[in-house]
Amino acid sequence: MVFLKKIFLFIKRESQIFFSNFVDLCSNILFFFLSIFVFVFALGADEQLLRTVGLGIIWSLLLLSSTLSLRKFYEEDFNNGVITIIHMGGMSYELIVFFKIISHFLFVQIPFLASIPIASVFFNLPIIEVYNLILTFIIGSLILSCLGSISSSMNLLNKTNFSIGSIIVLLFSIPVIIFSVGINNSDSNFNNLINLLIGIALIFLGIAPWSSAAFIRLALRNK
Amino acid sequence: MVFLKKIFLFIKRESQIFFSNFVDLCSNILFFFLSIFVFVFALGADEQLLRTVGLGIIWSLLLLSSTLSLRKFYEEDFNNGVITIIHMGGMSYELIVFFKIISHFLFVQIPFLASIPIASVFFNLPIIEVYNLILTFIIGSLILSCLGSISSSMNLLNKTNFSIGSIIVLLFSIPVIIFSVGINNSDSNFNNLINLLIGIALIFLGIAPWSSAAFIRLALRNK
Amino acid sequence: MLLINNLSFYRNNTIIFEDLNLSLNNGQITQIRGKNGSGKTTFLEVILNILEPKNGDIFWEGKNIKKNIFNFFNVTTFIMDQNTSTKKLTVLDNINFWKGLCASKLTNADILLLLETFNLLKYKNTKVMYLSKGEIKKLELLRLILEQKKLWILDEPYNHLDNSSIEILNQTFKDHANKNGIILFASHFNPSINNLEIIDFH
Amino acid sequence: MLLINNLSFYRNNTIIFEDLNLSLNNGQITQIRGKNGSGKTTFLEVILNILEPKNGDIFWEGKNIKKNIFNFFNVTTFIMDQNTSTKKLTVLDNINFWKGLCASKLTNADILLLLETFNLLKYKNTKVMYLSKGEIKKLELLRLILEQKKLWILDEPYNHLDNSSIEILNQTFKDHANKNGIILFASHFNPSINNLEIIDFH
Amino acid sequence: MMLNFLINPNKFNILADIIFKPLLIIAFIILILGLILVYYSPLDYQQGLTVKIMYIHVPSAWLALLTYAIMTIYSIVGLAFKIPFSFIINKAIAPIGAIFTTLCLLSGSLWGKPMWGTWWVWDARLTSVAILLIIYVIIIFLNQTFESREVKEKTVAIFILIGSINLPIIKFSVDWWNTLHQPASISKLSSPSIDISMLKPLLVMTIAFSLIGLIIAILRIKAEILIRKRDL
Ligand code: HEM
Ligand SMILES: Nc1ncnc2c1ncn2[C@@H]1O[C@H](COP(=O)(O)OP(=O)(O)OP(=O)(O)O)[C@@H](O)[C@H]1O
Ligand SMILES: Nc1ncnc2c1ncn2[C@@H]1O[C@H](COP(=O)(O)OP(=O)(O)OP(=O)(O)O)[C@@H](O)[C@H]1O
Ligand SMILES: [Mg+2]
Ligand SMILES: [Mg+2]
Repeated sequence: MVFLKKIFLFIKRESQIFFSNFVDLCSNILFFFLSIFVFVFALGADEQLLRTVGLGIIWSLLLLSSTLSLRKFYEEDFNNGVITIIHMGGMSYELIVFFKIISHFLFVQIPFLASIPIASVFFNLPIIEVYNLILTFIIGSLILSCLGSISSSMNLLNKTNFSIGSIIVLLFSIPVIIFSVGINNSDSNFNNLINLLIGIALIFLGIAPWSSAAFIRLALRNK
Repeated sequence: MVFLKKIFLFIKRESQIFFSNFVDLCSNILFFFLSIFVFVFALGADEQLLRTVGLGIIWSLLLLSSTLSLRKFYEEDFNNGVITIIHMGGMSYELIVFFKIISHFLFVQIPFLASIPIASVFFNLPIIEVYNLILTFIIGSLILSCLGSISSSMNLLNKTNFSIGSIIVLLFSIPVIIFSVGINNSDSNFNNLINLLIGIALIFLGIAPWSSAAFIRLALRNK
Repeated sequence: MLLINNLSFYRNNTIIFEDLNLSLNNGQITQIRGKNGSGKTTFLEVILNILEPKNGDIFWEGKNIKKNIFNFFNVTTFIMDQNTSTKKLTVLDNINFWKGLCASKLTNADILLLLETFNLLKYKNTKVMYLSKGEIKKLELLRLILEQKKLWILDEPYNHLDNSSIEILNQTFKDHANKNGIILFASHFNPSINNLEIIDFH
Repeated sequence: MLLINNLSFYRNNTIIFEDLNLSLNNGQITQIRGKNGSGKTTFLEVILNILEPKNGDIFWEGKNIKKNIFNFFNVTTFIMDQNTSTKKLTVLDNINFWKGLCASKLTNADILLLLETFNLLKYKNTKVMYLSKGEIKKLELLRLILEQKKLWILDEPYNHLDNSSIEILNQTFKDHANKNGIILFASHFNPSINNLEIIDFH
Repeated sequence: MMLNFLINPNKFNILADIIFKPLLIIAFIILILGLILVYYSPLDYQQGLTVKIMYIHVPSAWLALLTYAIMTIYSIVGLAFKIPFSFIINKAIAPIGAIFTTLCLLSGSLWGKPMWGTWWVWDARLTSVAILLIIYVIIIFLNQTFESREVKEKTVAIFILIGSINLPIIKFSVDWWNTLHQPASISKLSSPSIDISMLKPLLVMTIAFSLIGLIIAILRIKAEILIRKRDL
């Protein structure tokens, strides 16, 4: 019971930080839309072309926009020692990471869902693709949150700008992208791919807490 | 003389920070290449399609990758008071911002140039487009550095996550993208567009120091 | 009782301290003094298992703390030189978070009284980022009383505090020691506490 | 001579200080004391024009500093409670940067000597992020001597310092006062300096 | 000074109290008049009934631009001469501009469906208007974000100034790029190339829209003044 209460408290604090400024939530979404604009202009406004590349662009931009919000996953809590305090309160680093991921998923990724249908209008995507997009994004964004956790905990290790974290997110998200976009190919098996995505998500939900916790421990030791 | 020496020192310090970890420099470029991969996978590897969208993608990804490096433009120097010290050393905030922009341009943007030809190979771009890309990127990245300065100084103001800065960068880089990509349209006037780009760069070189300095002053006052 | 046995720590092959033996009994207040860079902060972090000692062991109530580190954490409050309060949340939000984290039994009235004694009551709904350095430090020190643990480990607790707060802190230390608590802190300050044991880092 | 005339400052409509008058003569060392949150840091920042006063004026050698703020900065060293050293650069890199910024005339030998007295010589090629808190503070205080300005303004200079460094700092203050320098600092510490003027913030 | 009410909240309040009721009546009359004129205006031989969207589209487009222009001027005034009233006005009228921009976008895409066959094309005019909307939204956000009033007001003012680069782009985008969108035919300085029978209702509607905007603006500015007085 006490333990559950601690977890609840942790998530509550996360939500307080996220919601302490509602505008924060919107900014990522705004960023996403603007980057769509950028792409459309860069590609030229050929309607046929846009429809072909639309899904790919939306997915990759969802990815890039959430990389932006990932950078500060642990930074602040790490720098001012809150992570140590929470740990000493009785949560192992693995658990902290796990709930950090869950709250990131809830408070940052899920709000993105709302923006997907609107974005699809810009590209005149067919309704079935939009539906697939939303479905894959729910699973994919969980994977992204895991990757984000790994990457930003890795970024704690060096006090320089080196954004190795973002690079890792990109690297590992390539398969996610392939499967998620591939789901719309008529000749691919929908259920198989969804199962594959869920599988990847589960794997990362296992790997992320373990590896992030290891990185955090290392970082604490070399602060 | 003393004044010139101070400026030289300032730029030297910037370069020391940038080069203190050479890997830093490479990471942005790596990020750029990886995001190209992401896009290629998201779009599917249809060669004809890739050639059509190549230029646009390269430009927009250059833009997004440099947004990543822009976030810490002033943050550290501001948080530990170095900006105040430099200011008290006799440089107005406007000058500090100006040279910050210049050094960002020199140490972060210029190295990107090297990656452009390589990236073009991925998309089989014709040589004339690569040439245009490099030319427009030199001017465009100066504009991006200015935008980055504005945005990150704005980010100093609120202690929340709201990444209004990145949004501003994207917002104002849309015209840059339009002109830079438009230069390859056969029916557009090359010289006109280049002049327009240079014009925008000059406008922002004027606006950025003024507005960034105003933001920094405001931020100091409300730290 | 905290027992430290032959503790050594090296950082990048340079020795920070070596073969350190120390025992802290119940009701004892111990101050670590020493020159800058002599390894006081490092020592505290080693005790708390944030840094790993090269060799040596630490025993709490006769048990090696490594066996079950959470049992040890369960009786320990650590106040670092940093401020662990979340800058974007208000004073009360922070307190409630800490309170929940250690399952503290203090009532709200107690907490308001605590804030009152530390002169922080008027800031209870202010975000921490708008407080002065000393006020943030005092908020941090509230955790000592909030968490109701037996072992207190503090790094430079006297920094930033004004005279009356120093008085209050001293009194808090003494009260805790009278209740059989154990206090270990590193500081350059010379507090007026009787029976203060002083360890000198070379 | 620094003259402060009827200075008032408000933060979000709450008064921090009001109608403050003060004059600092050459050779005078002044300490600001006061409770936490009484506005000491704020006061120093107002003097340095980082914060804008609601009303009142500050005169340096008879001239309003607002007229030409850089003339005033030219004679002032400000050491904040923060550490302005760049964490990613080495101690010597930092020193060289500061030296250039204030066009200091100290030779390299002088600087090595300085580092020696502050016990920092062995770290001269270490990145600042690997130093202990007190060592970083001492590095920061080096700026006092490096910049060779007349007016020194410091916020909590004694925090983190060990006893011998406090001695050195006191000596430095006295030497500077003897050379007609002016020192204004905010601290809760009680340094052993004769002729110390103390201003109490209510 | 006659125009003091433009920079002095007290004078503004006095004047606003005097003119508010008459303004309300006049706006109502002109709006009715405009609607009648629109009803009897001729149909376009190509566009049919949909041409009547123009009487909403064009006034709201103009007012969206006008509102931003006013905000730009007030930002300059506010930053250069430190006149707080300009910040009050900026804050008050930003949502009005946002509403007009939204109206312009909505009516435009409603019009676009029958005319061009899609709701949305990536044409320079349309996109720059969408960017205008985003800028308005950011301004409204910014007004909500900061806790310190000084920071808020100055940031918004500086941001408005930077964003004003967008205005000429909107205005001249149809000349600079060959686009789907109608080039200027009414607002051409020399001689409007539109039939007088369509020009008349359009102008009347524009006046009606401006008056409605003005009325909302007065209400909002008065509320802002009150809020600011309470804070002080
Ligand atoms: C979402 C889509 C649209 C947007 C954002 C938009 C935006 C604008 C703007 C900003 C103006 C004012 C420009 C100025 O004063 O020079 C304007 C004027 C005008 N628009 Fe649109 N428009 C849209 C769609 C359309 C469509 C579909 C039509 C009809 C085919 C149309 C016809 C006009 C006309 C006739 C004018 C008046 C031009 C003049 O004489 O100045 N617009 N529009
Ligand atoms: N950025 C800020 N925004 C709003 N209020 C602030 C801010 N910084 C400080 N304050 C408030 O202003 C008052 C004075 O703060 P200041 O930092 O000057 O105190 P101080 O005398 O230096 O205290 P200390 O001894 O704790 O350092 C405090 O009540 C504090 O809460
Ligand atoms: N992250 C680090 N990496 C490498 N060396 C470090 C690191 N942190 C501290 N050191 C070195 O370890 C030694 C001990 O540092 P520590 O912080 O424990 O000193 P301290 O006794 O707390 O000093 P102070 O009184 O200044 O706080 C110092 O010589 C310091 O240079
Ligand atoms: Mg220490
Ligand atoms: Mg202070």
